[in-house]
Formats: sequence, C-alpha cells, structure tokens
Amino acid sequence: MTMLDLLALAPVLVLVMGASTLLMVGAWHHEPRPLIAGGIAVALVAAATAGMTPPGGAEIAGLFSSAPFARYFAILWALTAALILMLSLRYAGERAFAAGEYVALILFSAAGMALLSGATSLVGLFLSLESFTLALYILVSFHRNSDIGAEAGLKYLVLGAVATGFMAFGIALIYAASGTFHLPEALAGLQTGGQLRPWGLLGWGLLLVALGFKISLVPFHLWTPDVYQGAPAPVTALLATGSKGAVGAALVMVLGSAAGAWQELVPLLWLLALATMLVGSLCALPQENLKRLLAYSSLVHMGYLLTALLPGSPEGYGAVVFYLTVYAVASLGAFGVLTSLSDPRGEPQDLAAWRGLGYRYPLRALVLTACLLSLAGMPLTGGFIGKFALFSAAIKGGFTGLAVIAIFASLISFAYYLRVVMVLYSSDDPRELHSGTPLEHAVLLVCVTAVLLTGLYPGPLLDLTAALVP
Amino acid sequence: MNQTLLFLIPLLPLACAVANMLFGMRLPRLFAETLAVCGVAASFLLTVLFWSYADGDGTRAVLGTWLAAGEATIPFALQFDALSAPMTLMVTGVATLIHLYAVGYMHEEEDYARFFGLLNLFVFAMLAIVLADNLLVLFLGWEGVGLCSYGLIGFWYQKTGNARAGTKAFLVTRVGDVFLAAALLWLFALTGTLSIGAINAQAAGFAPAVLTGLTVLLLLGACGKSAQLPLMTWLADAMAGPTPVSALIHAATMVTAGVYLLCRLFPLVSLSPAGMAAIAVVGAVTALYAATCALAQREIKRVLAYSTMSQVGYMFLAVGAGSVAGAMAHLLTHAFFKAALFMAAGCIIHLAGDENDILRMGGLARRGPRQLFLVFLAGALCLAGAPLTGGFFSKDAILLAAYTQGTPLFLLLWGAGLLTALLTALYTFRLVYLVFAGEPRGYSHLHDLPQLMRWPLWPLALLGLLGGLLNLPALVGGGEWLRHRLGALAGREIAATHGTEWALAGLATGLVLLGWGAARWRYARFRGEWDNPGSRFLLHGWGADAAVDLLVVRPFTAIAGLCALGIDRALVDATLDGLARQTTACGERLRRLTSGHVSTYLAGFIWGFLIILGWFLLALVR
Amino acid sequence: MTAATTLPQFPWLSLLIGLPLAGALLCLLHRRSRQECRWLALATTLATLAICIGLFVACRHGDGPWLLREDAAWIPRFGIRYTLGLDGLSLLLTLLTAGLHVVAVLLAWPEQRRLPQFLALLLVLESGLMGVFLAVDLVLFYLFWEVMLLPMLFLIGIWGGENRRRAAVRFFLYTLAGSLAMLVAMIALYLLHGAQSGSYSFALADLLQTRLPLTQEYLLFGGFMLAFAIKAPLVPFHTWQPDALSEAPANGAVDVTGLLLKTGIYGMIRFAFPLFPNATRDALPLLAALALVGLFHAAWSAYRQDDVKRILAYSSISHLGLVLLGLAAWNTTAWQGSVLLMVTHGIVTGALFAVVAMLRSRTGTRNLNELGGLWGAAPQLSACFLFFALASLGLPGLANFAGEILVLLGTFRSQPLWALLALPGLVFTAAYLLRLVQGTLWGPAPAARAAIPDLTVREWLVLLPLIVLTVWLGLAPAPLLAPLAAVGGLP
Amino acid sequence: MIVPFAHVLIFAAILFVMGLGCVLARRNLIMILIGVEIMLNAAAVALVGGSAHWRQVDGQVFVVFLMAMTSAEVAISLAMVVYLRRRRGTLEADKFDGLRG
Repeated sequence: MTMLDLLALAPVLVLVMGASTLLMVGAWHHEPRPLIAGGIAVALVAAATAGMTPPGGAEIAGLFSSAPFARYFAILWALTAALILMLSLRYAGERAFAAGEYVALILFSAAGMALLSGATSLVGLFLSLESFTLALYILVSFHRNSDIGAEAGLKYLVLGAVATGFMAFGIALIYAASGTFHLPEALAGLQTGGQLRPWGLLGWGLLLVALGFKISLVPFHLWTPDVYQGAPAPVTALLATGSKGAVGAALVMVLGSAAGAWQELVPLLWLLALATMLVGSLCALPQENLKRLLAYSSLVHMGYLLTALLPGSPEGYGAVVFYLTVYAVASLGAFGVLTSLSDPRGEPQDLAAWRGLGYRYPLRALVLTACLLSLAGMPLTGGFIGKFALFSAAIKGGFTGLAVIAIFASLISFAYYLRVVMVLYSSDDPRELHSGTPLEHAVLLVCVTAVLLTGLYPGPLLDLTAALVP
Repeated sequence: MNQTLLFLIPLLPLACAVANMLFGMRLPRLFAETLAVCGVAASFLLTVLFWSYADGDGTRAVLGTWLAAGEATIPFALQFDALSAPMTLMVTGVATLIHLYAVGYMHEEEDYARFFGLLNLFVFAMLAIVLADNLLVLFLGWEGVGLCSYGLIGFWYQKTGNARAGTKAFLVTRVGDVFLAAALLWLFALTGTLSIGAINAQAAGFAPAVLTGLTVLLLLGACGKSAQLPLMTWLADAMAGPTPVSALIHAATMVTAGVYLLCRLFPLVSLSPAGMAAIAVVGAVTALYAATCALAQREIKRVLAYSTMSQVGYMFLAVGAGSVAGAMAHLLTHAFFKAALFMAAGCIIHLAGDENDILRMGGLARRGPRQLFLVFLAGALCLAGAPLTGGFFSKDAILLAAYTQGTPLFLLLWGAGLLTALLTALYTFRLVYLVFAGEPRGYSHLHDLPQLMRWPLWPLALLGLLGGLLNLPALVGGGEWLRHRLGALAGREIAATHGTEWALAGLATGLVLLGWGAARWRYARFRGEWDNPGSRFLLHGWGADAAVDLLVVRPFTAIAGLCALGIDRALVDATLDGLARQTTACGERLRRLTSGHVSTYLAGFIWGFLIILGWFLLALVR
Repeated sequence: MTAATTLPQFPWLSLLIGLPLAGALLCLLHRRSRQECRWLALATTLATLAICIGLFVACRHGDGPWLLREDAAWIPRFGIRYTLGLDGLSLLLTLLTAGLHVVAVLLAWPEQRRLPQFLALLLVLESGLMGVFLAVDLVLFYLFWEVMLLPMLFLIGIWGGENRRRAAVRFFLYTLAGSLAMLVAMIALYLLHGAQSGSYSFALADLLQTRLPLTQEYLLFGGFMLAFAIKAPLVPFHTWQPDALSEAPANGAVDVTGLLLKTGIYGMIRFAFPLFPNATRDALPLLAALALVGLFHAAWSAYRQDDVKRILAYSSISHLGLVLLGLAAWNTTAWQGSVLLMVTHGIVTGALFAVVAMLRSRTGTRNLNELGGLWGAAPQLSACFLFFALASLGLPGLANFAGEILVLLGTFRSQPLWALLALPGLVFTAAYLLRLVQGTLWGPAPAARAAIPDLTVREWLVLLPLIVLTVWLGLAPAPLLAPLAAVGGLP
Repeated sequence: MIVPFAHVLIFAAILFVMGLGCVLARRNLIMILIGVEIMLNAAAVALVGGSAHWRQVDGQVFVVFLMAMTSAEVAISLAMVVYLRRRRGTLEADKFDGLRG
C-alpha cells in the first residue's frame, strides 16, 4: 500500500478514524451533544476531503476504485451521514442513546457505503457491504426501550446473515469458476464456456439474491417494511438512502465494468424489476403507516433503477446516479420531517396523526409535500428530472415495455404519496407534535432546496453524473 | 338623409328596452312606460318617414361587420324594400297600439320594467327579422323573438305552469330553429354568402333536389315559429302570458314570422314545386286542424290562439299556392283584427274579474261597455270572413289562389280551406254568442276598464274591417295595391275569370252564413256545452301534447337518464371505481405476504433463489 | 427574441409566468393580514391582465408565426430549452386566463378559510396556465401541464365540497394518467427525432421536422391525444370533470377550473395536430365522432342532474364537443370559430359559475329541487343568471353564438353531415339550460327561504365586465379573431 | 490436488444446502445463526478449493477476511440473542411478529 493509496483512501480514513476516536471518547463522556457535533464535523471533513483530494489513478489494493465516481458517492454518503447526525441530535438525546457508539456506527456505515460505491472487486464488495451491514444491525435496534426496534433488529439480522451467506458462497463459486475476484474478469468468465461455467452462473445467482436483499427486490423485500418501521427514524433514513444507494452504486459499478457480459441476466432482471415495481406499488397503496409506505415505495424506486440499468448504456448509468442522488435527498427529507416531529413519546408514524399538520407546522408539511412529490416524480422537483432521465434511457435502450410499466407504477405512486399530502391538509384540528429544532429545520430546508434545485436547474448535476459513470 | 339611419328603426326599441331593463325600476313608472311606448312609436314614425326608401329595389344599409373568419364575412345589414316596408309599418304600428294598451293593462303590475323591457326587445327582434338583409341577422331576430316570447309567456313566473309554458314554447320553436339553421348552413355552403338577395339571385342555379331540401328545411323552420303542424303544440299554452303579449307576439307578429320568411325567400322556394306543395299542405292541414280544435275550447284566449294557428295556416297555403301578395295581405289584415280581438278579449277577461272560461261568461253585450262589443264583433266578423270585411277579401284571395293552381292536390287543399272557412265562422260566432249573448253565468259584477285599454282597440278594428282595401281585387274595382307595391316579389299572377271569382266569393259568403246559422242555433241561448270524447279530443288539440309527451319527451328523459345514470355512473364511474378497488384489494392481498414471521421472509428468499436458479438452468440448457 | 413592432425589449412572457408566482409568494408571506392579501392578489392579477392586454394591443399585427419569443438554454443534456412563444392562439388564451383570474380573486373576496393560501394557490394556478399556453418546448410544456394540477388539487381538496378528497385525487390521477401517456410519447418522439436527425431536442420547431412511419405516428399521436382528451375532456374520459367542477370551491376556483379544460384543446392545436399531421388527418372522423358523442351525451346527462354546478360542468363538456367538432372539420372558418367558442365559453361558463357561487352563498344549496322563485327575491342576480344562461345556449348577439355559428358554417362547408348531426344539440342545450333556469329563477320560492340580498357592488364589479365582454364578443368578435390568421400549422 | 475440483465444489454446495436447510427448518434463533455459520463455512471451503485450483493465494486471503467478518457477525448476533432473550424471554424467531402488513 503506497502513500498514494492512502491519499486515495483519505475520505474513508477520516470517517473511520473519526468514528474510532469518538467511540473511545464516548466511553468516558456521555454527553450526547458534543459527541454528535463531533460526528457531524468528522462527516463534513470527510466530505471536504473527498472533494479536495485528487482522485487516485489506480485501484486501491485492487479492491476499490478512487475514480470520480467513488469520490462522488463518498461525498454524498458523508454528507448524508452529517445530515442524519444533525437530525439525530435531539432524537438521540431524548432517547438516551449511547452517543459515542451511535455516532461511531453511523460514521462507520458511511465509510462502508463510500467503499461499496467504489468497489471494483468481489472482495471489496463483500467487505464494504458487510462492514456497513454490521453497523446497521446494531443501529436498527439501537433504541433499547423499543419493542419494535428489537424485533426489527432481529429480522434484519437474521435475513442479513442469510444474505451474507448467499453472498459469500456466491462469491466463492464465482471465484472458483473464474479464478479472479476482479469484477470485469469475473464477469467475463460468465461468457466463456468451460466446465466451470455452471458454477459461475450459480455463483452469480447467489450474489444476485444477496444484492436483491439489500435493495429489496421482490421476493427478497419482505423485511423492508418491518425494519423501516422498527428502526429509529434517522436510522431508517440511513437505510433508505445510504444502504440502498450504495448498493445501487455498486450495481452500476458491477454492471458497468463489463457491459455485455451480463446479457444473460437481462430477462431475469427484467422480471425482477417488473415484480418489484408492481408489488411495491400495490402494497404501498393501502398503507396507513408512513414508514411502511415509504418502505414499499422504496421497492418501486429500486425497480425504476433496474429499468434504467438494463440497457447497459452510459445514459442509463448516468441517470441512475442522478436518480440515486435525488432519491436520497428526498427520502432524507421525508424521514427528516418524521424525525423532527417525533418526541419522546414516539414517532408519529400513523397517517392519522398527520391530519391537518400542514396548518400547524406549515414549513415541515411543505418540505414533506415537496419530498413526496419528488419521490412521485412531479415536475419542478428533482424526482421528475430523475425519472425522465431513467425512462428516456430505458426507452432509448429498447426497454419501452418496462418503461411503460414503470410509468404506470409512478402513476400509482402518485396515488399513495398524494394520500399523505391530502392528509396533511385535511383537517382543521391538527394534533400537537414536536415543534422541531432550528437545526432540524435547517436540514429540512437543505433537503427541500436540493429537491427543488435539482428540479429547476438540473443541468450541472446531470452533466456531472453523466461524466462520472464508467 | 343617410341610409344608415334606417338602423334607428330597430335600434330605438332596443335602446329603450335596454334602458328599461337596466334602470326601469329606478325610474318613475310613468317615465318607464312613456319610454317604452315612445321607442316603438318613434320607429313607426321613422318607418313612415323612410317610406320612400322602399321604392324600386329598396335600400340596403350596412352598419358594420359582425363575423369574419376564413371565408365567412357577415355584416350587420338591413334591407328596406317593398316587402319589408309594409311589414315594418304593420309591426311598429300594431306594436305602438298594443304598448299603449299594455300601459293600461299592466297598471297594477309591480314588475313593469321587465315587462316593457321585454316587449320593446321583442319589437327590436321582430324588426330584425323583417328588415334583415342576411339570414344571420334574420336568425338573430328569429331567436330574439323566441327569447322574448319565452320571457313574456312566463312573465308571471310564480306560477310554475306559466314558466313551463314559456319553456315549452322556446323548446318547440327551437326545434324549428334547428331546421332553419340547417338551411342557413346549407345555403352558406352553396353560395358562400348569407345575403338574402344574393341567395335568391343564385337560387335558379341549384339542383332541383337541393331546392326541395332547402324548401322543406325552411318550411320546418317556419313551422316552429308560426305554430304549424307538427310544431304547433306550444301556441295554445303560450296564452299563459299577459294578454298584450298574446296580442302582439302570438297573434300579430311573431307567429307570422314563418310566413314572412317564406315570402322573403320566395324566389328560392318557388323554384321547387314539391316544396311549394309541402308548404300548401302544411298550411291547409294546420288551418283545418286548428279550426276543429277551436271549436271545443273553453278559454277565450285559447280559442283565439287556435284561430291564429288556423289563419296562419291560410297564409302558408297562400305561399304554397304561389301568392305572396295574398299571404301578405292576409298577414296584415289578420294582424289588425286578431290584435283587436285579443285586446278585446283582455278587456273581457278583466271585466269579468280574471275569468277566462267562456262558459262562465255571457250577457256582456248588454251588461258590458257597448264599444267593447262592437270592437269584438268587428274583429269576429273579420275572422269569420264576413263579406266586405278585410278578412273576407284576404281569405278569398287565398282560396282563389289555391283553386287556380288547378292540380288535384290543390283542389283538395282548396276544399280543406273551404271547410276551414265554415268551421271558422262556426267557432267565431260560438265565441261571440257564448261571451255576449244571454245572461251572465259566472261573474257577479264588472270591473272598471282603464281608458288606455279602450281606445287603442278602435284603430285596429277599423283597420281590420277596411283591410280589404290593401289589396282590393279588380273584381270589385280595386287596384290590388299591395300586389303592385310588391312588384316582382308578389309571386304568381292569379289568373281567373270573373265568373269563377264571383262564384267563389258567393260560396264563401254562403259558408259564413251557414256557420253563423249553426252557431246561432246552438249557442244563442246557453244550453251547456257538450262533454263527450269527441269534444274532449278536440279540446286537447287531438291529443297532440300527450303524443309529444309519449313520443318525444319520455324517450328523451329516458335517454338522458341512461347517459347520466347509466353510462356515466353505472358504466364509466363504476368501472373506474372497480379498478381502483381491485388495485387496493390486490395491494391488501400482497401486503398479507409480509406476515411478520421471519420464516415467511426466509421462504421468500428461497423462492426467489429457486426462480433465479431455474432461470440459470434454463440458460445453461440453451 | 423576435420582438414585435412597438414593444420594448423585455422578457414579457416570463413576466407573465413570474408575476403571479411572485404574488403568490407575497401572499403567503403576508398571511397574517387577510385584507392585504386580497389587495395584493387583486393587484397581481390586474397587473397580469394589463400586461396581456398590452401584449394584445402591441403585438396583434406582428408578422411571422410568433409574435414574441423567448429562448434560453435549460437542460442542454437532453436538448431541453426554456422556450416561450406567443402567437395569436396563446395570446387569446393568456388573455382569457388573466381575465378570469381577476374574476376569481374578486370572487374569493368573502372566502373565510385560509384566504391567503387560497389566493396564493389561485395565483400559482395562473402562473401554471400561463406557462402551458406559452411553452413551446415539449418538456417545458409538460412541466407546466403537470404543475398546474397541483394548485387545483389543493384548491379542490382543501376548500372543496363534501366529496372533495375523492374528487381531487380522482381528478389528479385521471389527468395524470393521460399526461404520463403523453410523456412516453414525448420521449419516444424525442428519441426518434434524435435518431433521425442526429440532434436531440425537445423544441417544437425541431420536432416538427420529424418524419415518422405511419404506425409510429399513430401510436405517438394516441399518446398525446390521450392526455388532451382526458383534459378536454372527451367522452368517455369525462367523468372526473363533473366531480371536480362540482366539488371545486365556489369562491373563485371553479371558473378557473374551466380554464383547465381549455388546455386540452390547446394542446391538440399546438402540439398533437402539427406534430402528427398524417395521423391527425386520418383521425379527424374519429375526433368528430367523439365530439358529437360528447356533445350529445353531455347535454343529455346535464338534463338529468339536480346539482346546478354539475349541470354547468356537463354543459362545459357539451360545448367543448362543439369546439372539437370545429377542429375536426379542418377549415379556417370552423377552426377560428372553435377558438372563439373556447374563449367565449370560458367567459360565459366562468360567469355562470360565478353567479352560481353567489347564489349558493345566499341560499346555501345548489340543488334544483330546493331552489326556485329567485327572481322575486333577487332580480339583479337572477337577470345576470338568465343573461349568461342565454349566452350559453347560444343566443345570437351574445358571445357563444358567434363561435358556434362559425363552427357550424365552417363544418358544414367541409363536412355537411357532421354539422347536421350537431344541430340538434341546439335544442338539447336549450333543454337543460331552460330546466336550470326554470328550477332556479321561476316557480314559487321555497317557503323556508329567508330574504336574499341582491348583488353587492363587488359582485357587480365581477359580473359587469363579463356582461360587457359577452355582448361585445357576440357582436364584434372580429378583432379578436384577427391575430389567429397567422397561427401556423393549421388550415 | 488429490481431490477433483468439482468434488470440492459439490461438497461445499452440500454443506451450503445443509446450512440453508438448518436456517429454514429451525425456528430457534441460535439454530438459525448456526445454519448461517455453516453456509459461510461452505463458502470458505469453496474459496480454499478455488484457491488451490487456480494456484492463487487470493482465495485464501478472502477466507481470512471472511473469518474476521464472521466473528464480528457472531459477536453482534450473540449480543442480539442475549438482548432479545432478556427483553422478550424467548428466542423463537416467529414469536417476533409485532410488525407486519
């Protein structure tokens, strides 16, 4: 490992070292505010580092890329971690979270996500994925007085462990079949014939199961709503944005590194995308719980991503990166509103608790409206541009049928997102919830600004994301 | 003088109408009434003043462009010529008198501004029909009179029936308007213009079938406004309006608009023999139909309404027989005497204390004012066609025209006309006897009659009696003034020997006498009215209303219900709602997969894995 | 910018979109003071109207297809530009939009609940509508097309009647379904054009050059038309509309709702027809058939409604049937008549809705069976109601007639049968409107009804301009039609 | 190599399926986790076999990583087991069904 490698790893190192330091400090100092503030600082520094250090040329240890693509996601996830920590400031305090551990775990997972987004080999993929999954196991059930938190943690753990098993064995088989962990060559092995090809294919199938679990493709999606519901709202935000987003980015890396090698997978992915979008849409329709609704809707969004990944075109990858960004921002905003409305009594997850909130807390209701509309794909928000890019890439790549289904799914998505919005503005007698802190409001404003900015003036970001992709 | 000033003739009543509608209730009552009367009187005077403009080919005046889009350019233009000038004179003159009468008639009415506003607006619209140079301006007036008729029939809107009668009148006449509009569109498509003069000039170039089609459309359009079969059901109900309205709109002017339309387009209409025959048939049949209905009516105004229908039928017959002059002569005299009759009827109703039923009247000749009896009698004589009255000459000319056509069809129609003449005399004198003869049957004392309700009757009655002078046949040394005045517009030359004419006149006289005799025999002394299925059949206008209800209104309501409730609610909405419900139900079912049990979730894993495995096996096999 | 004759250089069109938006923001910021908000909103709408009138006066005789144009790069990656264009057609529709919004703000004056938000949404809607009528880049158009749904959704969903949420969401999803079909077609067209010419662009002018095989043209035309047909709305996609219109808040929003319907027809004229000429040519008989079905179906349905607003809603569908017929007839007279009818219908129906709102606020009901005898109680209000009802049924000399007769004259010249089939509509229109008048104005007054005040000065201020316009357009619509002659891409 | 490569892989696959079977068949949390461990060990076997087959050290390095990762996971799992046991008094995985739908 050279100096250059270290420099290339700098953002991740900042995160990891910051996390370790805070973990240790947390052992002596229990005051949450300075710890979380420290965590925010670390995350911001990491983002700045990622933005400032020049992208490395070669792969780090043959495992991770430090190309602009990876850098972009490092910044994104570091910023996400910072925003989530900001949102957690009051939330964690009120629930007496062990602040040192909490901050450290979030930073660790951000580091894992940053690594995963740049993984170029199966080993890197496995290690980074596992590193943040482990952190998330703990985070999901971090609230020790919460029954549903414990249950969510259990479910995530069991299923995650099984998925790890699938992944490890899948990688092992791929290695056995191709003799390499490096993605392009391993993928190339898929095409070449030979005795070991069945093993290779089997390995890819197992890997697909594991990745499908992470981004909740049908039928590996069943854990999603439960875990979303049970986890603390900021952690759900991390799950929804970082965990899914990083795997999405990894998919771009995996699939993009050897275009054409995975043509055999296309019909399968097509089918998965279709099932995911349909099931997600239909299940979200009757939901009365905001977190579950967002969980099911996240399925649909992953379906959109697959739709644009299928053509294997640069436009598609660029669109996916753009969409991941706006999706992350909008989800963060939505969960942020939920977090800031939570008080020590609990999170107002039930839609019934949201009646008329638009009149009592107009700003946050507006933020939630904007974010949900962005998720639905309303013009003027980033979500529209993102979907536009996704669907035009899909249609251009010849996947018109899937694109039409995706558009149909987004029609249904309007139905359930709008239901929430209408509830927000329905009653004249809103319940009293937490009025939120200025910091929370600031975070929400950042999110909504990003949502609108990417909708109104998406040119620069579109160009950037298009330039990033392999 | 400027030709554009001709526009003052219709626009003055319009201005007064608008003023009355906007500010009428704020103005002193006298002022509002004066405004209304003066507006109409002024246009009468203007018409007299501009009389010379109608000489020769008449005068055309253009105010400006109305519509211009693509190839269609339609101006606001008037045509003041030999046909429109006398009509204008009649309309404004009769209207002036009726306005005066109305001032008296409505002196207790609170909502006078609306009444006079609408009445003035009506005069404007009627003048637009009469003076229109192109069919669209005519259509404007055509719809306008329909609107005013609607508003005035339902003037006393508190009674639902009145307003319904107005609606019925509007809708039935609107059916006719559709045909007129169709003719209008067709003519525009054929000629690229709507100018009446241009259309008449180009009509000779149309194919015979086109001509017949156009004529039939125009005829049906005319039928609506003129209450001819089959669009006649509204007129009798229209009597729900105040009497001046019935006099002006439903006797003197609006109902003759159809005749006027056919006369206006006579050069076109006359080119189609089949069309002409159709017009004559419609006229004769309506005349006969309405006369029979009039026989059994019990309300004084309904008798007059059916008689109007019948007389307008004569005018149609005249047009069909090719005699525009005959039609116009009858139109003018009929306007005078029928207006007089209606106004007298209004007086009678007023005297008897708003009693409408002639069976409950009686004895008014001796108990009521003498002059009223004389006026009514004068009008009745005209209507019955008693010799030497205006009605006698004009009706005779029509029958002569039909007879001289010579074809079997027209002879048949002539026969119907004769029969109608007999019936006319019969119901007219029935009316006279029931109202004036004998002893009072229903009312106890007589109400006062305002002065303004008395004297406007005289000029009209006199004009009716002397109306024969308008177009006095050469037979009795007359100059046929109207026919010469109309010149080229007068229609066919009626050629008949003096012998024939004398014979026909004698026949008509005989019929009048016969009718009078029969009425006298039956009604001179009141013996109650027949009440049998036959009379009820006639009373209800041969069941026309029931038939329309059965054949048109109910199916329409049913179709409307089908559209609103069947298609929209039960089909489209239910489909959509069902779709939405199904989707939600699907979602509910899929949700249940998320059972909460880890084992289920693991099973999902395995199923997914097996599917993927299956896929790869398939890929391997290939 | 190809500036017109006398106009100073300025992004006027962006101003038309931005001004109401700014007003909306100010309204929200000043939501403490209701009175200030009212005047603010009124000033904004009046200023917008003034600009529209100014543009009309200054640009009406411009040469070339576009009287005014603005163009700026927006999303170069997809060839999306911020292009606005004003031609005779959009000129009329922006005028109508601006005018009706002044009316709407005046009508909203007495609104009690959350007035600032209400006004802000009205203004946002105006902005969106302006955008729809001005955008000549397809994506920009789509953006405004969708965005204007939002304020409408809230206006109906928050201030609407009893079934407001159902009506609002249904309206939104229904129209959205069509829009998404259009989006797919749009993207497909963009890609096909790009593959053909090598340059990817969403500009209308560029896409007009695309030559497509007939099958593809049909498909894409269908996608576009689905969106427009739902919005217009054509039978059988119309059932959202009576719900939406009858639930839309009476105070101001509802007459603006009428404008949404115009966007459907506008979209056909501006995009669907010129982009797919061959498909259009072949689809004209189908369009005519749909138009006729709509004309009659809606007229008949209106006859059986008891809710005054539903009657008016169906009457809108019926009238738009005639508008569409004029377009399908494909000749200048009919086409100009259609546009005129679209504008006049906006005015007349808007006015009718306004009168009904006034009626509703006095009597507390919109049900025909509970109304009646209004003339005796409030003659001025009743007279206005009657006036606009008559205008709506096509009384010659009033606004609607001018458009209707031009449509019919034109249609008969090219397709006599269609015009003849449409004519009975005159009777059916009269039938339901007279039933409406009969049920509200005539007959005995309900016994339980308290005394009703007649029109106030504010209400006269709303109605008087509309009355004047109705008469004016009925008697001299020619100046309004003049700028239409230069509109490109049509007969 | 003494054993044919395919045999190694088949053995690993059998091991994996056994682990998976354990995960599916048992409801007790500890047994499920043991099943996962077996699956991971199957992966390790396959990796070592692959490493031998391709004559590379990469596979074995990955096994080391895998073991480290596994131990971390086991640590967390056990903590979870203790926590759940204390909180709910049961380790039956299907008893935890408060979240559903």
